[in-house]
Order: sequence, then structure tokens, then C-alpha cells
Amino acid sequence: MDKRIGVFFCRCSNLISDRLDEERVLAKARQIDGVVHVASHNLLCSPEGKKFLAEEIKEHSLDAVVVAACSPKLHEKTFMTILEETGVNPFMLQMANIREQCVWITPDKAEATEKATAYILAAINRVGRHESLETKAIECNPDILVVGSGVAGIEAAKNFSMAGRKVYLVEKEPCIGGVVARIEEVYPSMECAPCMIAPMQQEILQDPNVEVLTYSEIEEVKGFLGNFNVKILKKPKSIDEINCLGCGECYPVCPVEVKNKFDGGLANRHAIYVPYAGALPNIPVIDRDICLRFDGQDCSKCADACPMAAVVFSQESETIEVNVGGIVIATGGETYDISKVEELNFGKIPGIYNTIQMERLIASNGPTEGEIVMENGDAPKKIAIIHCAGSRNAKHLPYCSGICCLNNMKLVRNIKHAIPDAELHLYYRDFCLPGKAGQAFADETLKKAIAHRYCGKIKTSDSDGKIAIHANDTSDKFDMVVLTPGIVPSADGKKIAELFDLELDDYGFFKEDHNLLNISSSSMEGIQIAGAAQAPKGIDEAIAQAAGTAGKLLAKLVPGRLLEIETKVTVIDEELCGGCKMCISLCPYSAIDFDLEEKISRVNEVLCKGCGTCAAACPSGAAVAKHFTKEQVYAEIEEVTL
Amino acid sequence: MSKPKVAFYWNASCGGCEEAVVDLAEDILTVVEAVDIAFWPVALDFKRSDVEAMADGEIAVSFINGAIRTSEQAEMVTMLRRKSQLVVAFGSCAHIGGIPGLANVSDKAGIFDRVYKTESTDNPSGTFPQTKTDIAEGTLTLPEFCDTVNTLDQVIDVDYYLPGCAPPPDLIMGAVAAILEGKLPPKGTVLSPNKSLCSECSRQESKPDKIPIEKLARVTEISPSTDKCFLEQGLICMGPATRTGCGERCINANMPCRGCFGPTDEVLDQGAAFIGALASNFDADTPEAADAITEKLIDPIGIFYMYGLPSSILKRVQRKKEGGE
Amino acid sequence: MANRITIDPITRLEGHGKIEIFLNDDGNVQNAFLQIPELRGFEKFAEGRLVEEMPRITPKICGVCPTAHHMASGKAVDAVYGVDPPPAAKKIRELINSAFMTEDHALHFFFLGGPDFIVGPDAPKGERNILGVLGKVGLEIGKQVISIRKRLRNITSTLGGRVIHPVCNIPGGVSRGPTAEERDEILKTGRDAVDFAQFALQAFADIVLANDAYVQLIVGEIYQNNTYYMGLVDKSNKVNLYDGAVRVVDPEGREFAKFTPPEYLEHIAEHVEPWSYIKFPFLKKVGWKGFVDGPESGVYRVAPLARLNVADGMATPLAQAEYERMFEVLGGKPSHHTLAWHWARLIELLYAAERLVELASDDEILSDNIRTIPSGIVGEGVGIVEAPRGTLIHHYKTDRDGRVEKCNLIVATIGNSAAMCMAVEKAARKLIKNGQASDGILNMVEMAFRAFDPCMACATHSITNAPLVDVLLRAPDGREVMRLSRDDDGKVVRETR
Amino acid sequence: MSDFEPKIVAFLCNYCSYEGADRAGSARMESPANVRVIRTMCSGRIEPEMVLESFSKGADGVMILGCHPGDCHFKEGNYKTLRRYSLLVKTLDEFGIEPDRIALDWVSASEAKKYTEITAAMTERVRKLGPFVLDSGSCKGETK
Repeated sequence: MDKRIGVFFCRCSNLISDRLDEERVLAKARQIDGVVHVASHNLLCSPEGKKFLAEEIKEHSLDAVVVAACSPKLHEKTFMTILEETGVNPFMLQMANIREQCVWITPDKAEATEKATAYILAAINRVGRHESLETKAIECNPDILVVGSGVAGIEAAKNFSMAGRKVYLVEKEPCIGGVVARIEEVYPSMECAPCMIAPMQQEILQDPNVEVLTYSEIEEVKGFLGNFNVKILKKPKSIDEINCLGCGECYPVCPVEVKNKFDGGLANRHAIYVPYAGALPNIPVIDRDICLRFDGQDCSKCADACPMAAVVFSQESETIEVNVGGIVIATGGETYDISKVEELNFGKIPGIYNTIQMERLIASNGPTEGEIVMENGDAPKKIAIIHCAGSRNAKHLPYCSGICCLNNMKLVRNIKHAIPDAELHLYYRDFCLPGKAGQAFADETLKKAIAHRYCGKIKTSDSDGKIAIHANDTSDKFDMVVLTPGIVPSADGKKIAELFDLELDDYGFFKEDHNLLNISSSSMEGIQIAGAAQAPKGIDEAIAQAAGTAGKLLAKLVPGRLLEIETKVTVIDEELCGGCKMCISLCPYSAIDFDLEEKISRVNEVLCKGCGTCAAACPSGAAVAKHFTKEQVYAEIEEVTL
Repeated sequence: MSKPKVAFYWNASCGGCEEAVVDLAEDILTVVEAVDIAFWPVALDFKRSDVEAMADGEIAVSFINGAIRTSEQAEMVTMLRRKSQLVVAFGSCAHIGGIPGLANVSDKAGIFDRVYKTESTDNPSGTFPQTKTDIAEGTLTLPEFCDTVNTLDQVIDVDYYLPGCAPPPDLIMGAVAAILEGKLPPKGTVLSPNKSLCSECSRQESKPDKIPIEKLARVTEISPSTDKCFLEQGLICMGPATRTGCGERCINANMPCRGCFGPTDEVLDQGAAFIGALASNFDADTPEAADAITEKLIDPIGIFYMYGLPSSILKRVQRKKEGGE
Repeated sequence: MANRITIDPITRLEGHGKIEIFLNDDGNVQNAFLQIPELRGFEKFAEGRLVEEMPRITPKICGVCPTAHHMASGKAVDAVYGVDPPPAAKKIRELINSAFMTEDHALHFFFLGGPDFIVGPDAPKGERNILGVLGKVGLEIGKQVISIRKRLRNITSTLGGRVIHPVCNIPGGVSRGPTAEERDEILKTGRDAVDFAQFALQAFADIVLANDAYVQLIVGEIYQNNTYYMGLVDKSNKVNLYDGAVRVVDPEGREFAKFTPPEYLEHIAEHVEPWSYIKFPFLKKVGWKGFVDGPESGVYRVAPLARLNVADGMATPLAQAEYERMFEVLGGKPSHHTLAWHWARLIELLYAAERLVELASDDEILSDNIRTIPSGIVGEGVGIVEAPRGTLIHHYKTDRDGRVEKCNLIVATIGNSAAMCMAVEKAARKLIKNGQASDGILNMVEMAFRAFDPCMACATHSITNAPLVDVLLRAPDGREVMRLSRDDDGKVVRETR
Repeated sequence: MSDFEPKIVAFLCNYCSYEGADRAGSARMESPANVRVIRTMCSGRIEPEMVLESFSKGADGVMILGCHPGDCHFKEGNYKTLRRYSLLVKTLDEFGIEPDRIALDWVSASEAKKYTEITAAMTERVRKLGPFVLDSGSCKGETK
């Protein structure tokens, strides 16, 4: 090693020097080849100390420096900066931790002296093998990915767009708007939901900053705040979106029908369909799982019916790769599968409905165009709404979703509006009516209903065509019963969590960074969460949280700001790598890819965080952990074992 | 001008390296024409005295195979080093110790105690071979048998290495050509590509990027698939930790690599490097789970160091007495 | 203290060989020793290894006959796991073994033993090699020798992965079988090998048998030892090189013993001398009586002539005919004529080639069923095959995991170790009188060695000339009194110091 | 050999164990001078080869300390260490190096006390085993 090495001993104002034989230590250091200068200072981290160090480095034109002092944890940066200022590569520094891990932990002066010597010699031997490294920084990407296009997703996207950011809004369904777009009215204002949300939908769909990707799913995510690489799978709609007018000629002619989940299964849809009347964007998709043509049969009825020749059976799925700086997860929630609560007999006794079904019966864009009728077509005369169906129940949902009660009040009003003479009963434990408008809204509503209080136990049974409800040792019969379950995370939350490497809470909602201080950040820097994906909440809270996430990310992702990336990364020597692939699965940051051309592995230095695990596992020594190379570690081993 | 003198010598080896030379078939004739084989005990009138009589450096190049197992071998190669301008360690045994190097799991006492007391040995008096035996007519002598097998470069300075058990013809001819044409790489070069075997393996393409190793298998339990990566099948294949250039002879016979070419330049210890690569991919996140997989690896030394024990960092199994020899 | 003659070194047998000849005060031979100063200790370092790795480890005992070790080891491992390979696997193994035998024997005749006869014992040493043979039989033939060897070795490379140290034997079968194309090539090679073997025998007849001097040399007294013989035979007592029972005949040719591999310990024991690293096998039931021959001495011999001596015949037609012809000329069975080893070797060459064709013609070797996966473990197994240089025995004991606890090896090449000492001593006694070593001793000793084909033949597989022996006569003080060696023309040079 | 002072090489990960060792010092706790620390970014960086190298260079014992499973700064580096450890120890054992000469443990940044305890325990363990001197053999005939 032909470096000019300088060794600087920090007395740490006698905290160190009192506890060992300084001269002995320094004498040893002086004997080592390559050490051209050895000096002590009372306190190297002090302003004078720094000045001293800088001058010494210049004066003795050192190109590698050992600082024997406190822990590198405290002052490695400090001294690296000094090297840099004096024109020496900052990585030409090696600190010998002779304070915390030597004199302070070793009462015996002689032992401390010997150990300090070993550490200093190891540092000298190591620094002789150091290489100059260049710190790298990348410009952070200000663009945003929003996953889920319910009210929360749309609100977030809108905010980013307002700030002029490019937004990718990804929705797995054919249409945007989530649940809200499918209900008639919202509490407490009883405002028309479609009227309320449609403008938001249209705005987003037409926003030049926002690329709406419906019928699409996330395939792969890599990276960190400021630099995420995301692969998005665009499922084939089998429709030419430019040519399609949304005239609706195609679906009536489709010979296939299945229950439509967007109507809670109350009505059927065809293989080619739009989820519900007025869904946006107004473009049908072909469900290839049930389409005859994709079952190998020769059917082209929809294509024949299309005036614009917009049906494209040959359309293929496409994976697009986008780079964004931040991500918002707004995948929403859904209602608990109430059929799991056996004693309520949902799906077994005709006339028992769940919230969504009721909403759709009420909705004028629903299957009955707003008429509340039973399967036989008659309007129900006597209706019961059962609150907390499955909620606050250890066997089902232990928690209270906090929005069902008020929503039920809304249903009461909708029902009374549709069937004024209907007899309406509410079965509840106690009402949860949060918010400044909640109580008033409930009080006003309850005048319209006959309420039964019950204590926990409730079940239903079939009694000749009617539904009997048994509670509090009393029974009563109804034409229609509405069960209102609580809110759970959307079914694919788990998959999303894995893709984005996020933590979930006990109930499967995305875990917030802090349950009080920061509910809009996920467990991963740069990924925000909004809406029911984080916890059950109403529209108002969802919107607020969405706006919050936007604020956080906009603050973090300032265009032009540089993000420093790890310097001590691992690199794979192309000449040496044999392509055994043993390293690839080891990287916690998926930073290693296999180059099919060259048949070797490559490290993406932007993603690499420098843990060196792959280097430790590389059987041909091709993977080299910068600043922690074998050679450098062995240099230390050699001295500390002397 | 006179042809360059070439010497071939062998130590603790099997003769396979000589076979490899003979397997050059027609090619060997061209070699024989180009050089003057000054010394080849297998082939020529062996006169140690003749070599002793040579001037230092008179031999252009000595190809020496076999590990160093006896004092005689050590003396012989020391002399050859002196007489030769270049010394090439020829084959796995000279390069990294080879199979005879596995003897470093034991020592002279252990070996004598077994070899001369086997079930079939009729040796009631417990006679062992002696370096000196006095008989009525005089004294018979034998060379000393070492406790530890050494690679050639642990005994003398080596210029180049021809790896393999045995080295394949193309590498041999390549080396000979390089020497004859004076196109020599830097001293210490192993005359085979500095990449792992996987780079040439026909099964690399189909090998998945991620192979979580749930459990290891033995060839006693399964029949190896003819196209899947052996590790993917749970069978130990030293390919990832082994230098390429062999022509994947074992893989072509549907058998996993055992590492006869030794590691690549950057690796000090072939076995340790392989342990790092293999075990990091164990599908285990608890000590218990890791132990469960490890349990299947009954003979780590025999598998990970089958050819390279003497050249490994620890070199031999450590004997339960303080100090080495 | 007697005078001593040191022959050091002779060509190696897994290491150098060294002969010490001691003269009594009359200057006549009092004692002669063959010393083998080499040992690698496989029996020891096999301990602790996984037994299924043994077929990959043990071939390294000998790079000249690795295939034989691979086969013996493979069979021993099958036994350890108590598994019987499918017929196809057995046939593929024997096919490889036959290809190897053919190639190895052919090489010996033309490259090593051949020159003595074809070119002539007293020809200049520069001619006493394959080149000399070429001069005699024509370059075309020489090219044939090289090419047939290459092609035969390719069979092993193809099926065994490596020709030097094959790897294909796994417990209960082989790792791969031949493709149809490979099979066709193998068959072609086999047929050519048969022609080649017949040509070799013809050459032997024309050049050797037609020359009375040679014949006298063969049947002469110098190269005779009346010993027991050992070799593998099939059910009908025909020579089999891959499988069967071990048969032993006494010096009269009567069956002395016949045993299966697991019984070998009842029949074979090895004697240890402090002056050699090699052990000296003998027949347990006769006992060790020193380096002497005759029915009282347990010394037995192995390899070609021994195998033909123990067998009732050859299992293939062409070889059988040659077998009968040979014993007729040699004056019946058994033949004790060491130099007849060469002849017997050629007959085995023919047999191996014929067997190769038989096996290659068998469609079963194309079967997919080449493996029986072990279901349990027995924990002990013995595998025996005939290596070119004799009966080869591998014996393993393992724990329940199949890890070797004990390994015992009786390697073919030492089968004749005692006999070789005797041959040397005999030649010496014959040729050294009153302290004067006649010039003839050189070639006589050389020929005695080459006849035993020596994995001394490790040494002999070279295109240059066969090894030469120096004879040093030493005074009691160890001073060299005389040195006998050959000059480049093969003339004996006597240097008195 | 009461006067035997073992040399122990301790590989510490930067984010947990090294911090823990620092805090032990800051709190003026006591840890044997026999333990010589080498810092790596993550315990996942520590190669089996480095452990062998330590022994061959004169270490009597080797310690590998990392973050607690689940707490790794690099998510899962310490799991890789854990996986390799089992096979490494087994191999060393086959080589005749007692498993007691090597240790893998988890020390968080706050576990200063634990650091001092395990380093002391390890030192005693190795002291009992006595020195490790590499038996690398030679080419001399005599057996010990």
C-alpha cells in the first residue's frame, strides 16, 4: 500500500488519554509502513480540532486518515466532511473506536492500551485498502401513483393534479367512483350521491395531469420515496376505448348472463357489460371468464351489434412501467359478508337483504330503478333493519365501524320516501351517531320508525313466507329484513400489502405509521394511505384523509430536490459473475436483476442499500460490497487477531 | 536452435494426468516435435541423477501433477523448481490437493492404523512400514510419509495452474501453445476462465431466479432430472463455487459438480463460499428450521472440500492437541 | 553385510518402484526386494464420506483403470443400499467396462508389451516403442490403434461423463443411458474393435509365435512361477470381467475355491512388510509362506493369464477359439508362463470387444428404466470386478445414514505384488553370478515387469519408449562398483566406477 | 492454562449491535478486552469465509452479533446470517473446531447490558477451551 497515511489520536479532553498509555499506542502506530504522520489532539471534534486536522492533512499531503477517537456513530460524518473539504475523498477515513468500545468499557489501563493499539493498527491496515467512492444523488420524481378510485382516491388525485403533478390513478374495476357512485343519497344532507360525485369523476377523467387506468392491477413495485418503479397490468377490456361511444347496443344482445356484484347480486349482467347504469367511464368490458367466444365458441353478437366496430376480441393485456416518487393506497373497504352470521340466515330465507342490496334497490340507477320491491315484485309492507349485524362481536367484527347507524337512518328515510305506509322497525343495541349533525339527523329520522331495543342475541327464521325475528324473548314477523354489517378491508388488501411491502393491522386494514399522529402514512416511507383502506370511515373523513396524504407527499416530493442514494453499495463484477443466480432472491430491496443477454446478475445501485448480504453469499466473489470488501475486512482481522 | 526442454513429474496422484496427456492422441505428436521431453518417469528412462546434473533453469517448463504426500516428493519438486524456468501445477491434486488431499481428515498415524490393520490384513504384530528397516542383508529405506497433504504451491513456487481432474485436452493444448509461443499470462494465473461453472452450464437458462431451498436431497432418494438445475432439485452441486473450463463433463453425464477445478480467483475457500451461497437460500427463518435443513448435510467436508481440502483456509481437520506439526 | 544391487527406480506402480537385490559373499543373489514407496490412504479418508460419493472418489486410486474402480465401487454401493439395478443399468455399466477393457488391453499390447516382441527385445531403445511398432506394422495400423483407442474412450466419456474418472454410477443404477444415435456409434466402434482385436492376435501369431526364439522365451524357465490363480467367472465358469463369482485354482489347475464377493475375507488376506508401503495379498487358507511359489505358498496371481487359467473358457465364440489355441501351444492349463500374459491379454481384448458388441446390440440399453431408487439401507456391501490388472475388491461398511464407517480395498494392481518380487528375484538369481550381473538382466527384468502389465502401466501408456532399468552394484560401503544401463541404441553400457 | 487470554473476533452489525456496544461504553459498563470488534453494515455481510479466516489468523473464538430477527435495519439480512450459521457451525465442528468457539446472538441498540454479558460469557467459554492454534500440517514425516 503506497498511500500516505496519517493517524490522529483524539485525547477527548483526557477522557481517552487518562485511560491508556497514549505514548505506547502512538509509538506502535509510528512503526507501520505507510504511516507518514502521527499526531494527538485534545479534542478533534472541536472547532480547533477540526481546523487542526484539516491543516495537518494538507501539510503532510495525506491521502488516507485514521482517526482514533470516539465511535464512528458520533463523528464519522464530521471527519469525512473535513477530508472532503481538504480535497481528500471522504471514504479515505477509518475511525478506530477507542472510546466507547475500548477505554470506556475496559477499566484496566494496560488492557485498554493493548486493545486500542489493536484497533488503531487494524484501522491503519484497513484504510490502506480503502478506495475513493463518489456519493451519488438522484433527482426525486414528483409524479404520483394512486391505487383505488373511490372518493378518497379521486380526492387525492385531484389534489396532486392541482399542484401540477402527474398522477396515475389505477382502478381494478372497469369504472371509477367506488361505492359512493352506486348509492342514491348520502347522510346527513340526503344529497344525491351521483350528483355529488359525478363532477369529481368527470373532472378526473378529463384531467390532463391524471392518467386513469381502469380495469388495471399493480403487478410489481420496487424502490423508495422519490423513486418507485411500478409495473401496472392493463387487463384487456376487448373494447377500443377511442371508438366506443358507450351507446349500450352491445350488451343486450349478449347471450350470457351472471349475477352482477355491483347490484349486490340482485340483478344479472351480460358477459359484455358496464357495472351499472351511469358508471364512468361509460365503456363496457368483456368478462372473458364467461364470454362464449373466449370459451372457444363462435359468437360475435356484441361485435355485430356495435355500430363503431369497437369490440376487439384480439385485444391483449399490456404491462406498463411507470416511475413515481410517491404512492397513495386508497383501495377502500367493503361490507362484511353477513352470510357468515349463521343465525341471521342471509341468503337462506328470501326477503333478507344486506346494505348494498338495499342501497341498490333504492338507487334510481339500480336494477329496479329505485322501486323497493321483493323478488315477487310486491312492495314490502313491514320492514326491519338490523344494526350491528356481525359487528362488535368477538366471533365476527370485534369493532364498531362507526358509520352504519347513520347510514341506516338514511335508509329509513329512503324507505319511508319510497313506501310511505311501510311499517319500519330498527333492531339495535345502541346508536353510534358521531359528528355535529349525527344526533339531530337520527332524532329526526327516528320519528319515522318504530324502534325495538334488544340486548345482543338476535336471530331470524322462516315462518310461512315471512321472516320472523327473535330478540329479547319476543318474536315479530316481517316482509323484508335489512341486515347492515360493518366495514372490512377490501378483499385484495393482502395482495396489495405484499406487493408494496406494507404492514396490515389485526383486522387487515393498512397499518398507519402512528394511530394518532400520522394515520395517513403507511409503514413505508413514501407510501400514504387514505379512506377505508386504513379504517372504516365516512365520506367526509375519507376526503379529509385523502387531502392529508396529498399534503404530506407534496411536502416530501419537491421537484428538483435531490435524494442522496447509498454510496456503500454492492456491485457485481461482470467479468466474474457466472450467473449462478444465488444472490437474486437474497436482496431485501429486489435490487438484483438477471441480465438474460449477458447471463449475469446486476445490482440496481439506486435500489441497493448496501447491506452486503449478496456479497457474503456470492460463491465466485463477483459481488463486491463497497467499503466493506473482503480485503478490507481481512485487513482488520489480521490486526485484531495479532 | 535446440528445442525447449520439458519435464513431466508426478507426486501423490493416480496417473490420470498422464492419461490426459496421452489422450491428446494425434496432438501429442505435434507437441513431441516441438519440445524435447527431458524427463518423464512414466515414459522415459528415469535418471534423477540426470536432472540433478542439469544446470539451474535448464528445463524450460516442468508440468508437475499430484499432491505432496512424502518427503521424497517434496525433495524432488524442490529440485525440479530449481532446474526449471517455469513450473505448471498440472491437475487438481497439484493445484488444490485433489482427492488424495481428502487424507487431511486424518494423518499418518490414522492412515497407518487403518491401512495396515484392515479386515483383510494379516498383521498380528502390528507391523507398519518404516523409513528404515534393518534386515539380515542390510538396510532398506522408504521415503517419509507426511501427516498432511500439501498442494504443490505450498511446497514450491508455482508459475501457472492447469486445473481439473484430469485437465481437459483443450486446456492442456492451450497452455502448451501459450508457453511455446511465449504468450504467457501473469504469473499465478489459473489457465481456465475465471468464472463459475454455471456460466457454461446447459441448465442455467431454466434455473429460476429464486430457489428457496426447503430441503436438500441425496441421489439415493431421487433420480436427477436431466435438464433442471441440481440445486433446484435439492441436490448439492458445487458449480456455483467452482471455476469453469471443464466442459461440464459431469453435468453432461447428469451428475452434479464436485468442484475439481477449484474456486475462482477472488475466493479463498471454495467450501466456505459455497456454504454462504447455499445456506443463504435456505427457506428457514428460525435456527430450528435451518438446523433441520442442515441435518441433511451429513458430510460437509467430503462434499464441499472433496477436491480442495489442502488448499482450504483450515487446510486439514484440526487435531485435538495444541499446535500444528 | 552383503553386496547390494539397487534398481531405483523401476517404473512406478502408483508411485515409484524400487528393487533391492542383495548378494551373498559368493556374489550370488541372496535376497531381492520390490519396494513400493507410495501410499495415499484411501481406506482411511473414505471414512466419514457419504457412501454414494465413493464411486466418484475411489476412481482416483488409479487414473489408468478408473473405470474398474468406478464399477467395483458402484456395485459395493448397490449392496450397501440393498438395491438391484434394473437390467438396462447393469448392461450399460458392463458396456462401459467392456469398452474400457478393450481400450486398455489394446493400448498395452501396442504401446507397452508389444514393442518387446514386435520390434524385438534387443532393438535400439529408440525403436522399442509405438513408433517402432509403426515401422514394423505400418503407419496405417498405428493410426488405427490411436483412433480405435480414442473411439473406445469416447464411449466412456459419453456415458460416464469423463473417461478419466467416470461419474455415472449411482445407487441402484446409472445417471443416464445412451441415446439411439449414441448407441449406433457405440455399436460401430465395437464392431471395429472386434476386427482390431483379431488383427492384433494375427500380428502376435505372425511376429511372435512364428519366431521360435520368442516362443522359447515365453515357455522358458526364467519367466515361470507355479502359483495359484484368481479371477471372476460367470455361472458356467466362463471368464467374466464385470460380474460373477471369484474362482481360485491351484498350481495344478484344480478348483481350489469359489466364492461370492461378500465371502472374500474368508479367502484373501494381506501380508505387511516394514520395507514397503504396498501389502502382499495371499490365500488365507493356504497361508503366507514368504515370497515363494508352489502349492504350499498362498501367493496367487491375477490378471489376464490368471483369469484364463481359472476359467473353463470364454463366453464369446471368437475368443473361445483363441483360448483353446493358446493353451494348446502352451501345453495345457494352467500356464505358469509370465510372458504368456501378453497373449492372454489379447484374447481378453477380443472377448471384451465381442462383449461390447453384444451389449450395444441389446435394445434394452435404450430403456428409460435405468434406476432402482433405494428403499432402505443394509449398511455393508462388497463389489468385485476384474480390472485389466486383476481382481478388484471394494468393501464398505456404513451407518444408517449411509456414511462410511469402514472401507477396505484390495486393488488389482497389488494382486501380483508378491509374484512380481518373486519374478525379480528369479530373474536376478538366474542372471547374476559371482557378483557379475550379465547384461541380459536389464531387459529380462524389464520384460518380467511389463508382462505383469503393470499399473506400472500407468507408466507404460506413453508413446515414447518403455521404462528402462538401471542396475547398480554396490559395495558394502554403499559405493557404486558397477552400473549397467542402455545407451540410446539400446546397447548395454557397463560403467565401472 | 490460567494465564491464557483468548482472542475473540466479534463481527457487529452497524445499526443494532455496534450501537449496543457503544452504549455499553457510554454507560461505563465492563466488557472483556479479549473481544475485538469489527463493524459491518449488516450481519448479513459476514461471510463464512471471514469466520474461517479469523480462526486461521489466530482468533480463539468468533462472535457474530446482529439485530434481533424482525428488527434488521436491512429488513432481513440477519435471517441470512442465521441460515448460514447452522451449516457453518456444523462444518467447523467437522473440521475439529468446537462449536463453543463460535457464537451468534442478537443485540439491539438498547441492549448494552446484554452485550457486556454475552461477551463476558463467551470469553469464559473460550478460556476454558484453551487456545486455538491452527494445525496446518507440513510435509514432515513425524506424527505428533
